[in-house]
Amino acid sequence: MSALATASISQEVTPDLANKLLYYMVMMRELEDRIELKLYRQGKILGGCYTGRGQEAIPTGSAILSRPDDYVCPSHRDMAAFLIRGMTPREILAQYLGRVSGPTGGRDGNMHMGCARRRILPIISSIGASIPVASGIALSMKYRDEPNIVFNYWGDGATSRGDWHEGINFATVQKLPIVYLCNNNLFAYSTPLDKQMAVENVADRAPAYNMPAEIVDGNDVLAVHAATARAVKHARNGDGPYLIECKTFRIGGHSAHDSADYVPDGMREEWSKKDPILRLQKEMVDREWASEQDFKQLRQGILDEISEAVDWALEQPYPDPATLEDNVYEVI
Amino acid sequence: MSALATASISQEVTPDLANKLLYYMVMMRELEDRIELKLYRQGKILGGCYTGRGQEAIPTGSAILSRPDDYVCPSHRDMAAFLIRGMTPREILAQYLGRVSGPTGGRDGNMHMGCARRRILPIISSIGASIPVASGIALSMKYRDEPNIVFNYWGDGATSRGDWHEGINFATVQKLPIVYLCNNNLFAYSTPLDKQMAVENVADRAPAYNMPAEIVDGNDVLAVHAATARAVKHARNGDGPYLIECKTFRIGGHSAHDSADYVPDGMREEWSKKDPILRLQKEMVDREWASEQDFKQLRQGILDEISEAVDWALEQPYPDPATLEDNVYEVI
Amino acid sequence: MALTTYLEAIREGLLEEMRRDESVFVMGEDVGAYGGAFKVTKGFIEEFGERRVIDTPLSESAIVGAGTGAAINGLRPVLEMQFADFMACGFDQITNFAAKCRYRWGASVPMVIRAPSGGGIHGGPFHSQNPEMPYVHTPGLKVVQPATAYDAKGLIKAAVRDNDPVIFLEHKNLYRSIKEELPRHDYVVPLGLAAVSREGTDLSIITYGWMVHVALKAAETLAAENIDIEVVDLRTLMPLDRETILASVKKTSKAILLHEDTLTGGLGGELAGIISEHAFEYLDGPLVRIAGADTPVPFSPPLEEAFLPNADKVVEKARWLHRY
Amino acid sequence: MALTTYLEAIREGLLEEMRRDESVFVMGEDVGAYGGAFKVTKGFIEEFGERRVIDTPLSESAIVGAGTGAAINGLRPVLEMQFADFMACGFDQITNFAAKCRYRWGASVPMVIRAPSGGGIHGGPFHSQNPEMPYVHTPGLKVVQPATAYDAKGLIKAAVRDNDPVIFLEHKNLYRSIKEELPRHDYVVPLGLAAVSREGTDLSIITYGWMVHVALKAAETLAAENIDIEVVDLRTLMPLDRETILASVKKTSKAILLHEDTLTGGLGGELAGIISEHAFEYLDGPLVRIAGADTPVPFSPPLEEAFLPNADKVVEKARWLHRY
Ligand SMILES: Cc1ncc(C[n+]2csc(CCOP(=O)(O)OP(=O)(O)O)c2C)c(N)n1
Ligand SMILES: Cc1ncc(C[n+]2csc(CCOP(=O)(O)OP(=O)(O)O)c2C)c(N)n1
Ligand SMILES: [Mg+2]
Ligand SMILES: [Mg+2]
Repeated sequence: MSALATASISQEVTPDLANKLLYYMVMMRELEDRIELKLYRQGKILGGCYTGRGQEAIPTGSAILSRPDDYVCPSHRDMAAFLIRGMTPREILAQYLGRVSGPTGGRDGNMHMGCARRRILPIISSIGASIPVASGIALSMKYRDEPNIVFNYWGDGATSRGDWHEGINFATVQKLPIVYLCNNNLFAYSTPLDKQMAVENVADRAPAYNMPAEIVDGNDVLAVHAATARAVKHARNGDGPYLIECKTFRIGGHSAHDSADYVPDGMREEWSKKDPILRLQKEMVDREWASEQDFKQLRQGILDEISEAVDWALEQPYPDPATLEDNVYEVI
Repeated sequence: MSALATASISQEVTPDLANKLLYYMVMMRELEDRIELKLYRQGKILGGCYTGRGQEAIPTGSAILSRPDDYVCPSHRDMAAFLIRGMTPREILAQYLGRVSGPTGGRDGNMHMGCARRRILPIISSIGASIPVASGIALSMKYRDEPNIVFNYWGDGATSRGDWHEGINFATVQKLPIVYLCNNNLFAYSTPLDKQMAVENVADRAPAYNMPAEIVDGNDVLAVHAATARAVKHARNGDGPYLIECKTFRIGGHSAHDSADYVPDGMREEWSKKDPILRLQKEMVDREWASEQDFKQLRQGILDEISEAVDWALEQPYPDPATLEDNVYEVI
Repeated sequence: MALTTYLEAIREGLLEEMRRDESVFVMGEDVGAYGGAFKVTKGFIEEFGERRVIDTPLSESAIVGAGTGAAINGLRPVLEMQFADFMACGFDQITNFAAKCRYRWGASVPMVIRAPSGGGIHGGPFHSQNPEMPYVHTPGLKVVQPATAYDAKGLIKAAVRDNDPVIFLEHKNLYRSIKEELPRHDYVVPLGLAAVSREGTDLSIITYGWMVHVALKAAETLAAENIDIEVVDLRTLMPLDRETILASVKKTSKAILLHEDTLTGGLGGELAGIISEHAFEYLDGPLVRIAGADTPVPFSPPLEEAFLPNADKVVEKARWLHRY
Repeated sequence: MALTTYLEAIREGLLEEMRRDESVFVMGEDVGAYGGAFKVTKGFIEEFGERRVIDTPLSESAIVGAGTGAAINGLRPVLEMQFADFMACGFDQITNFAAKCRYRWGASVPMVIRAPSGGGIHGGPFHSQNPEMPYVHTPGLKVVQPATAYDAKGLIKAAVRDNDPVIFLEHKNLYRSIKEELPRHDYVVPLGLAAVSREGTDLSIITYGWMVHVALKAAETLAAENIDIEVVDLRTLMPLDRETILASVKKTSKAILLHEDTLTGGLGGELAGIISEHAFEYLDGPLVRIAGADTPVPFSPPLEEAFLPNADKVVEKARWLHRY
């Protein structure tokens, strides 16, 4: 299934679009579940392990609108963005398993992946650092007078970094073609929003840069999609950056080892009811575009795809230690 | 003349207050003129040389409201703040001349001075760096439950630094007692405002932090004074930071060697008409509080004071090179 | 009696200092209810409240800058960087401001920046680095890295009491992997003093942090071959304890300079500079540096293993140098 | 023929590269109408327009981050830091992102960060520093500092054409104080090659930047005393030209490692590490480091003079080492 072919998508929701969105959300969910709840717990995945459980609507509803020549700069909650840009479950699993066949060839781990060919910026671990970089990518597009744009994803915590401010200020002064997707999941690790900022919404910061912004229900993939379509139009039109704040919640812990005891009682349960996948499915059923049976089938197909990919990835070789010092420089 | 004694000043403008404000503005003007137009040009002052010509109203109208236990964190345009906090022309000249009797003992030069005893933060050359530091000073006041506040000065250019954002975000989240004084002189070195930010006013950024802000005519010392009084009340009351944006213009170049050819034709002339010293004098004459003769006398007294201070400073010894490695650490 | 881990030792040291001195407080990302990413400040907020245990926004530069401001004005902040790698985000505040306060205007900055550093935990390029050198190289800063639980507690207490800014590097790989019985009484380990972790006569290995344990392991292997290794644990990287370093090299006449940090521009060079200038006449062989490879720290286990120094690599070089 | 200053040489090199390659552009604070704080890009905006000569907000981290982003996507940015001291504000972007791109995901970052560095101009603690070491110590970065106008032009052109991030340190004190006749043809000075600025047989001084001139001056004084000094100008600090360094030391058997940057953790240590490991058998005397004092760079002339290495200090140590 090639998502990028849908880039010139109409803004209307069609059964076809809904199916695509559902596919990527379910793939993200199941892939991350396999990674965190199976492979990580089995000790097959080492180091950190982050998922975007409950936030699948954000990367899905937005990245689906990217064109092949656009650039996507995801955060560590945006697995679907990688998938939509063409990164395969095989490659992603190889990355998590530290195999040579992953997008970083085992040099980096977990979500810290990217791919130049598919125009995916690898995640920069220093939170907020992608924002100036996204500005530079957008600058290069403007420099060459290309119609391309950048999708830049980050969380509520990232907004506190100096880089966030510098990057957005630079982009707004230069009127660069960027769509910002904020996943405001109310926490940065254990830090709740009111210890992160004195305003209620990240979008409240947009006027400080003379940048349009809107707030959407981040668990409603169709709402994210519609807002992104508006933002893309704005950015591609040369009108500068546009911010979409997606209100959501991180259903899992910050990472696999975090039990998230700091989350107030009932909050997870409350938000679990707003599951973006169930929500889209309900919408599809209501519109009579699909049935529970279809969803089961879809899920089963995805589980099979993942199982096959896991088998493949587990057979991939580790990088050869003799290559340790390769590619630090082009020539030295 | 002790400015800090006036710290419990009423907000009403009295002849006494007007005289004090005038004194500091004229002292700043004449002292900086002596430094830049005489000593620097004579080659007696080495390195950089910055002045706040035309911006005297900002540090004067505000710092005059500081109490002895408040902390003042000036920028390189705020000579009057140093004077008001009790730093003498002698010491300041010794600083510029690299003598041991200056506040940094010759270790640092020009406006990069400060004084722990008088609670003046020395200027940190990295523009914007004082903002997180001011937060920390304010935090220590809140920590000890003291009624003191911090006055933090910076320019329009500083607002682009990540530190500016991080510092203000920290202060607003923690509701720290800080009065921010922005001197928006429309340029940062040669960079005009529209290449610095996509908004018209620095104050447009305050809502992004849920911080009150007002814009004042930065060339009107009484307006600066009145706004600062409101801000001080707010901060001392425990209501958190408050921003005053002072619109002004840098009459000189960025530093002594800059002829500022990039300033659009007529702009300097236009702003010169708004000279804050002449403006206060006119107000005082209108109110029949003083005459031209008084102003001449005041200026002459100041010139004498400066001449005496220059003579004194020129006779001060340079630091002993044998002390080079002293005081890098307390003990090592 | 109970054994205390390296992590617990730091925690206890901090707790004791906070109880002793009301001006000590901790600040950083997730240090409050969560107790810090590695749980070093677990339980602190319950004992000291939000006033003395401050959860900050995700802003390393603000944390360092505000810490410095508070220190200037009489407090003793202990700042936590979630990973040492992200100290880079507060680099200007640390090196251009905090480090220079005393020199420029005589202001004390009694501040500690705690930072979990080092590899061996599959953290990859952003969670494994050893960032000591820029700070060792900045006049005005002190830099510490304990290798044992005893030193971890004694050094954190000394760092908190010191009146200069101290970068306190905690090795993540030691946090829970080593423990020992600690004295019950209040003790400090003074900054600036190295320790001889193992006495020997044939060859000195000068090192710090995790690598002390690697050196000791190598020394055991070599002891079986009748090569008698002395291991010097620097403990404080700035100021270096030249006396102990030079005394060891003058005794053994051969030295391996070992660190996990990358080779080029690492501390091994500084040690070589000191030794080759001040113990030249005593040297019976080249100064041998063993260090992390000159690459980012890779994630995948075979690569990370190849990146890191280990006992085998040390043994091999030590044999060569001993034969020299 | 006209003489070209060090500053003009950089300017000409940049101009030529911008004319040659449409993907090269400059970006930084005040680089446009103003032509940069030191006027290196004077006239550029008139020739290339705002598209290729970008005045940025006062945001070093954004400048570096955006530069890296543009480089990843096919451009060749040349970034100006107004003073090298403020590179510290973009430290995370440089060391944690730009440096690691090729290693992590094979992306080229053909970017140059130009930074006026060094003292001797009464700039004080914030406008005089020599910040090379953290970058020398970061795998993935190259670091360059020319000492002559010829090299300044040849190296900036090589740096612009290089496909890795290059930190290009320009010595402020050389900008207008040295000049020479330059070739008319297009030439580059390859990165990674040192130059022997003066051949000699008795003692090597290994140095770079302004200190090359200090070494040459000392060498002249010493020549009158029949001490024949070889001066090696490193030109590129990362990667170091080990071959030229070791060849010189093997020839003269004695070496002074000289730099303006502060001593502890400075490049002298790295050089000592290389030499004491790889030329041990050739050494007839201690490796002597001469460097800036371990203090912030002070402003007042007598202090700054005491801080800086100079020819007298070099002569004195060289005499001692020669007698050794
Ligand atoms: C500069 C920096 N500081 C700290 C960290 C450690 N860290 C990783 S993710 C994270 C929280 C991020 O919060 P947010 O931006 O809201 O994203 P979320 O994880 O909630 O999606 C922290 C503190 C980091 N990666 N980078
Ligand atoms: C981080 C940093 N970058 C660059 C500089 C060089 N510099 C000194 S003052 C200045 C302009 C400051 O502008 P603004 O904040 O508006 O203050 P103004 O001088 O106009 O009062 C610049 C770019 C610096 N000191 N620090
Ligand atoms: Mg979040
Ligand atoms: Mg300004």
